[in-house]
Amino acid sequence: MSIVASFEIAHTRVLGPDGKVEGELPPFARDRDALVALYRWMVLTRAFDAKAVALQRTGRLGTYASGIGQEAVCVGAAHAMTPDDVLLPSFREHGAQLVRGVTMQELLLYWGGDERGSDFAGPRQDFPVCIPVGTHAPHAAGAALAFKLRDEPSVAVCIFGDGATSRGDVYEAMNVAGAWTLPVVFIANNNQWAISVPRPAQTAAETLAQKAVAAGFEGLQVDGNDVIAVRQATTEALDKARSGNGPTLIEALTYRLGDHTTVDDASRYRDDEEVGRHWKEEPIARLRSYLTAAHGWQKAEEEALIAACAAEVEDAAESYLAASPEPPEAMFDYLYEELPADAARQRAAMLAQE
Amino acid sequence: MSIVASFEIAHTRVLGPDGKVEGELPPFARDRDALVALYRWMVLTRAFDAKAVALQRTGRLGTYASGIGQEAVCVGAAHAMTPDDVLLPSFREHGAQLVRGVTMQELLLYWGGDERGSDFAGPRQDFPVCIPVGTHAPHAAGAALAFKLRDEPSVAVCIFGDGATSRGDVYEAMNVAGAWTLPVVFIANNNQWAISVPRPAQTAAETLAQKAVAAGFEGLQVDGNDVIAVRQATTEALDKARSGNGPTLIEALTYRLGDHTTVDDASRYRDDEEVGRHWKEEPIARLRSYLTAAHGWQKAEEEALIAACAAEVEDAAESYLAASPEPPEAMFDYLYEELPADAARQRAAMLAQE
Amino acid sequence: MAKARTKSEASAGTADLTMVEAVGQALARALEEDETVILLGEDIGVDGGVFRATDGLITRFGADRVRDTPLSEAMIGGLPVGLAAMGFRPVAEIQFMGFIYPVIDQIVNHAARLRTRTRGRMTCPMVLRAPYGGGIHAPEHHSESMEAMFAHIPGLRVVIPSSPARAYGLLLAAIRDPDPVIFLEPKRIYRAAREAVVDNGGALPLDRCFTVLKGADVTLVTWGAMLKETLEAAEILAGDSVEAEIVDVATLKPLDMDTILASVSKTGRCVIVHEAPLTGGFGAEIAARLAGEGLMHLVAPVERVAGWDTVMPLLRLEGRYMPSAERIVAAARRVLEYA
Amino acid sequence: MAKARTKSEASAGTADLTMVEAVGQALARALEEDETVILLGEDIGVDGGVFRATDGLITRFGADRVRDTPLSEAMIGGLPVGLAAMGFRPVAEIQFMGFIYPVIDQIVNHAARLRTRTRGRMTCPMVLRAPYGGGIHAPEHHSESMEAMFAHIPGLRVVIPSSPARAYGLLLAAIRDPDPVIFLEPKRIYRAAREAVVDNGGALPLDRCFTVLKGADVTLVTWGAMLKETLEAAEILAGDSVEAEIVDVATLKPLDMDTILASVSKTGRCVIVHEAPLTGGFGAEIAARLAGEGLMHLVAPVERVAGWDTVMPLLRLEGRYMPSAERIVAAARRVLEYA
Ligand SMILES: Cc1ncc(C[n+]2csc(CCOP(=O)(O)OP(=O)(O)O)c2C)c(N)n1
Ligand SMILES: Cc1ncc(C[n+]2csc(CCOP(=O)(O)OP(=O)(O)O)c2C)c(N)n1
Ligand SMILES: [Mg+2]
Ligand SMILES: [Mg+2]
Repeated sequence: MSIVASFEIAHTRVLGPDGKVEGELPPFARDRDALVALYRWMVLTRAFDAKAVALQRTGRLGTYASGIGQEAVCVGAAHAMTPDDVLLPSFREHGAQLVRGVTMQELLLYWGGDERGSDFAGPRQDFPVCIPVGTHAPHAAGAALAFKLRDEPSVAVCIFGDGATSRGDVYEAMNVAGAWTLPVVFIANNNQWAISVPRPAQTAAETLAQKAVAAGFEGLQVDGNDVIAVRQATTEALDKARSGNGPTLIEALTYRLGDHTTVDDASRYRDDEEVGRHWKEEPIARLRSYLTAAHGWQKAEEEALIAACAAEVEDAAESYLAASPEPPEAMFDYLYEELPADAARQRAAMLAQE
Repeated sequence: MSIVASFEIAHTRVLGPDGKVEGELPPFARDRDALVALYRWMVLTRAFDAKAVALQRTGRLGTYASGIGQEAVCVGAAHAMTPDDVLLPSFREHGAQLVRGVTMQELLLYWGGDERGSDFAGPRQDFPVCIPVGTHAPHAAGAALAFKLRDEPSVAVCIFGDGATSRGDVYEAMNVAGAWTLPVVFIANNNQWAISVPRPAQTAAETLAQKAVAAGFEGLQVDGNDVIAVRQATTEALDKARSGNGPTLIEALTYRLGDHTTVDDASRYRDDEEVGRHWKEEPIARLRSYLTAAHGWQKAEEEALIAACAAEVEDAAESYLAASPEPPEAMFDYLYEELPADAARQRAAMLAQE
Repeated sequence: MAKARTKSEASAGTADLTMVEAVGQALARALEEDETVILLGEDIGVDGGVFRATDGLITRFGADRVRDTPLSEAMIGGLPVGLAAMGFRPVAEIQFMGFIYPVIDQIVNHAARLRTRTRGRMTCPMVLRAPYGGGIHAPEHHSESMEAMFAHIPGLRVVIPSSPARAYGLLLAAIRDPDPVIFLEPKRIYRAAREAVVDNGGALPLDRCFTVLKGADVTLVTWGAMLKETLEAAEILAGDSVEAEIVDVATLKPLDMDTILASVSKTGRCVIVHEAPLTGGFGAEIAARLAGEGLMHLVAPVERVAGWDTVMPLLRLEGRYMPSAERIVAAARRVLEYA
Repeated sequence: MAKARTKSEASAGTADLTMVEAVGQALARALEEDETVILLGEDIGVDGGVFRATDGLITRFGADRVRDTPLSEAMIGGLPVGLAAMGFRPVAEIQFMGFIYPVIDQIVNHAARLRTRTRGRMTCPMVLRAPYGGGIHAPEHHSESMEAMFAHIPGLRVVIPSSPARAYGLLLAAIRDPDPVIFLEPKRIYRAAREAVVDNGGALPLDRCFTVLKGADVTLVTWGAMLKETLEAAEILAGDSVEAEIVDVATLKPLDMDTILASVSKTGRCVIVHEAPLTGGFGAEIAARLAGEGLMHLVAPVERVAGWDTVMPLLRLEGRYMPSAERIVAAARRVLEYA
C-alpha cells in the first residue's frame, strides 16, 4: 500500500466571537475607514432585511428570505470583488448584491414580484437571484470561461448554501471549473441549515470545503462571521483566479439566525437555545467590538450610522411602494427579442380582455 | 490558520505487471483453485468479448462495448460478492455479469436488441446494463437503503467509468450514501478514456478515489489489472458495508485496450504506442505469469481452459442466434402491469397492420 | 407501531379535510397498511413538508420511513427506483414542481421503463408527488405547471386531484399501483375548501375522468386547481341558462377519452381549461383526439383556455397569466354561437 | 485565423453534402463569421463528434472554441447560459437525445427565461444541438424523440431540419438567433441523401413551415426524418391519383400554423406524422389547432400517425415502432373516404 494523494483543509479566522484578534490581521484591515465601510454595509444589510420582513408581514412584499446573521459572508465576499468581476448570488445574499451596487429598490421590486427588479441599473453583468438551488453554479463556470477566452482579468463569484453542495450541478460546475482552470470563486455560505435539514444530515463530509477535493482544486474554511477573514480569503481566491491559477471553494461558516423565509417557522425544527448560542457569534457585534477596542468607535458614530442606514432603507421602501405597476403585456415583451406571430396573437388577446 | 481535516488516498497492488508479488498476498489468493477460477472467468470474458465483436462485425449483433483489458475489475469485483448482493453494472462490465450468473446468451440477446436479454434467469435481483452514464448510481443507493431498512446483510455494488465520475447524479448518489451510511460499494472502472476524452481532461482531481472525500467516506485506488488486488479491495469494502460502516469508493486503474464500441475508431484520438504500452499491463497475462511461476500452471491446462471457454462461447452464440423472435406486441405487454385501454387500442392497431 | 394502530382506528371515520390534509391522511393510511411504503423528500420529516402534507408522520412512523433527504433532486428521482426494484413502494416528494426537472432523466430513462426493459423481472411502483401551479404568490420558479411533459412519457401514469376526497382516493391508488405514478398536487387549492373524506382506505380508479357537473350545452374539460374557475364559469353560464357539463380529467395518463367523447357527443362543444402554457399543453392532446375520433360530434371549434405561452410571471402579474372564469365563459360563449 | 479565412473562401461554392456534413458546414461558417461562437460537448473535439458533425473543426478553430467537455450533461446545459450572458454564442451538443434530460432544468429555469426575468438586461443566444430519433439500430436510450417536451417551454425555439440544405440554413439561423434554440438533428437521415448546399452563409427563417410537395387532396404534416416516409407515402398515393401536399414543419416553436391552415383549407384533410409517442406528441398541438381555428376547413377527422405510446424498443422491434409509409398511406386513405 502506498499513499498517492493527500489533502488538508485549512480554517482561518481573524476576529474571535468577542472581537479579539486571533489570527493575522491582513493589511487592509489596519485601516479604520476600510473597516467602517464593511461595518456600514453589514448594518445596512441588516436594516434592509428587517424592513423587507416588515413589508412582507404587512402584505406589501412576497415571500422573503432574510439573511440575518450572514452579513459578513455577503459583505466580505462582495467587497473583495472589483467592479468587473461578476457576482452570481443565490437568494439570500442581499448584502452582497447591495455592495455590488444593486439598489434596495431593485431588490424590493424583485421580492415584491416585479421582474424589473432584476434589471439592475448598477452591476449590469451581475446575475439575478437564483432560486432553484445551485443551478447558477454552471453559469459561473460559463461566465468564467468567457473571461478566460477573452483574456479578461474578471472573476466569477458564485455563492450558494450548504444545502446546495448536495446538488449534482454544483458538483459538475466545480468539476469543469477545475478541469479547465477557470477563474471562479465558489463560496459555500454554510449557515448550518437548509430549511429544516441541519448541515450534518446534508452530507457525511466533515467540512464542505473538502467538496473541492473531488473537483481537484483547493477548498478552505473561513469563519463566516468574521468579515475580515471572509474578505481576505475572497481576495486571495480572486487573486489566484485572476492570475490563471483556477478556482477555489471557500466554505464560510455562519448561521441562519432567522427563519428560512417569511413562510417558514424555524421553531418547528430547531430550538431557541441553539439560535441563542449563535447570536453570540454574529458578525456585526463582533466587528463593532473590535472597532470600539482597536479604533475607538464611538457611540455617536454608531448612532449616526444606524440612523443613516435606517433613512436609506426607508427611502428605498418608499420609492419601491411608489413604483408604477408594470403593464401586463410585459410578460410577452421580453420573451424573445422579437415576439413571434403566434405569441403576438396571444398578447393581443390578453389586452383585448381588459 | 488551523488544519481542520485531512485525507489520504491509498493505492494497493498485489501482483506487478510482470506477475511478481509486490504487495501482501491475501489469504484467498494462496489457493491455486481460487486463482484458477478467477483466471478462467477472465479468459471466458475475453473470449465472449471477441465473439460479440465478431457477431457485430457480421451484422448479427448491435453496437457492442468491448471490455477487453478490464477483465480484472469485473471479475475481481463480482467474485467478491455474495449471491444476495446486488450488482449495478454500467455497460462494459460483461465479465462481472457473467460471474454473477447472467448467461452469455442473455447478454447477446440484450446487445442484439432484444429486451428478453435483461430478464436474467440467474441473479434476478441484479440490475440490467445501464447505458445513460452514471444514472444507475442513485439506484444503488436505493437498493442499499432497502437492505438497510430490512436489516439484510446484502450490499449494492455499483460500477461505472471514469467519465461517469463527472456526472452530478453519481455525486448525489455517493453523497446520500455517505450521509445515510448505506451498504454500497462504488467502483470507478478507470480505463483512462471516456470515448475520446482522456482521464485528465475529465477532472483536475489527481485521483478518482478522492471523489469520495466530497461525500465523506473512504476512497482508495487499486491496480485494476490485478485481479487479486481488486477482489481483495472489494471484499474489504463489502465487509465494511455489511457491518454497517457505510460506503467505499474503489478506483480501479485499468485501461480500455479496445475501441469505445464497435462504432468507434479509437485511432482517431489516441496512438497505438499508448495502447501498446498498456498491453504490457493487462490482467490476464499478469495472472497467468503468477500462476505459472507460483503454481506451476501448465501449457496443457492453459490450452484446455481456452478450448473450454471457446466452446462455451460458441454454444451461447448458437443458442442466441437460434432464439425465436419476440412478438412485436411485447413492446406493449410489459409497459404496465395491466395495459390501459388507450394503449390496448394501439396494440390492437399494430397487430391489425400485419 | 401500537401507537400507529390506535391512531388508525381513531381516524377511520369521516372528517372535513382540506386537500393537503387529505394528502397527509392518504400517506398515513398507506404507511399504516403497507410497511414497504417509504416517504422521502426535502423537509418532509420534522418540518412536516413545506406545505405540511407530511405533518406528524415522522412522529408516527419514524425517521426510517419518513426520510429527509439531502438537497439532491436527481437523487430523489433515482434512489426510489432502486428502492422500488428491491420491493419497496417509495413515495418521493419534490418540494415544488419548478425543481422537478432534474428528475425527468430518471423517470424517462429508468422508472417508466424498468418493467419493459426487464420484461417484468423488475418493476417500479414509485410515486413522485409535487405541488404545482400558480396563484399563491410564491417566489419565482414556484408556480409552473408542466404536467404535459410527464404525460408524454410512455410507461407512466400522471394523476392530478382537484378536491380533498379525490386527493385521498387517487393518492392511495397511486401508491398501490404497481407502476410509477406522477402525482401533482394543485397547491392553490391545498387549503381552499374542506370536504368530507372517509378514511377507509378507499381508492379511486386511475383510468377514469370524473364528471363533476352534468349539462347538455357545452363540455368544459379541466383538471386540478382550474376546476375552481371552471365551476365558477359554469355558474355564470347557468345564469344565461347554459348548462355546462364539467369533466375533471384527474388521470391525464392513461387518458379516459371515452368519458370526454361521451360528453362532447352530447354537447357538440368543448372548452378545455388548463393553467400550463397553451402550446404543447395537455389540452392539445384532448383537442387532438376530438379532431380525430371526436370530429363528427363537434359543432363548434374546440377552444383551449390556458396559460399564455410566456414564462410564468412573478406574483404581480400572475393573475393576468392564469385563466380566469371570465376567459372560460367567453370561450364557452364563442363555441355556443355555432349552430 | 488566416487559415480559417482561406478555407472559407475556398468553400464558398456549392457542394453535394449529407445532412451531417451540412451541419458541420454551418458550424464552420458560424465559427468563421463570428468569433463569439463556441462549440462544446462530449467528444466534439479530436474525435469530431460521434457522428462526425464537428469533424475537423478543432483543427481549424482550435481547442478553445471547439471544446470537449467532461461527461456532465447538466453542466453542458448550464455553462452555456453563463457564456451567453457574457456575450458569447455557445453551441452545445448533447451526444444523443436520450441523454438530454438533465439539461431540461437549465433550459426551463434559466436559458428560456433569462431575457424575461432580467427584462432584457441579459440574453441567452445559445443553441443546444442533439441527434434524435430511431431507425439506426442504436443501443438502448439512443433512439428517442422527445421534441414535444421542449416545444412546451415558453421562451424557446425548437427547430428540426429534414434535409441537408435545411440543416445548413436553419442551423445558421439558430446560431444567429438572439434567443435560445433547441436544434434536433434526425440522425437516421444524417447520411441518407446528398443535396446541393451553397455555403454562402444564407440562413432560413425560424418561423416558417416548408411546403415540400404541392397537392390538393390531403395535407401531410411532418418534420425531421419522417419526411422520408411521408414522401414515400405521397408517391404511393400518387399512384392512386391522390395528390398529397406535404408540409415540413421545421420550426415547431414558434409554430407557423398559417401555412398548415392554408393547406388544410384547400385539402380539408390532414394527416400528421411523427416518430415520437402519440400521446402528448407535438402532433397533438397541430391537431388541436385544427380542431380550433381550423375546424371549419376539416372534412375528415385529423389523423395522427405516430410512434406508439410505448417505450422505444430495442433494435429488433424498432421497425415495428416507427411509423411506416404504409401506415401513413392507410391513414390518408381513411381521411379520403370522407366526402
Ligand atoms: C433545486 C431546489 N430544490 C428545492 C428548493 C426549495 N428550497 C429553497 S431554499 C432550500 C434550502 C436551501 O438550503 P441552502 O442551500 O443551505 O441555502 P439557505 O437557504 O440556507 O441559504 C430549499 C430546499 C429550491 N429552491 N431549489
Ligand atoms: C449520460 C450519457 N452521456 C453520454 C453518453 C454517451 N457515452 C456512452 S459511453 C460514454 C463515455 C463513458 O465513459 P466512462 O464513464 O469512462 O465509461 P467507459 O466507456 O470508459 O467504460 C459516453 C459519453 C451516455 N451513454 N450517457
Ligand atoms: Mg443553508
Ligand atoms: Mg472510461
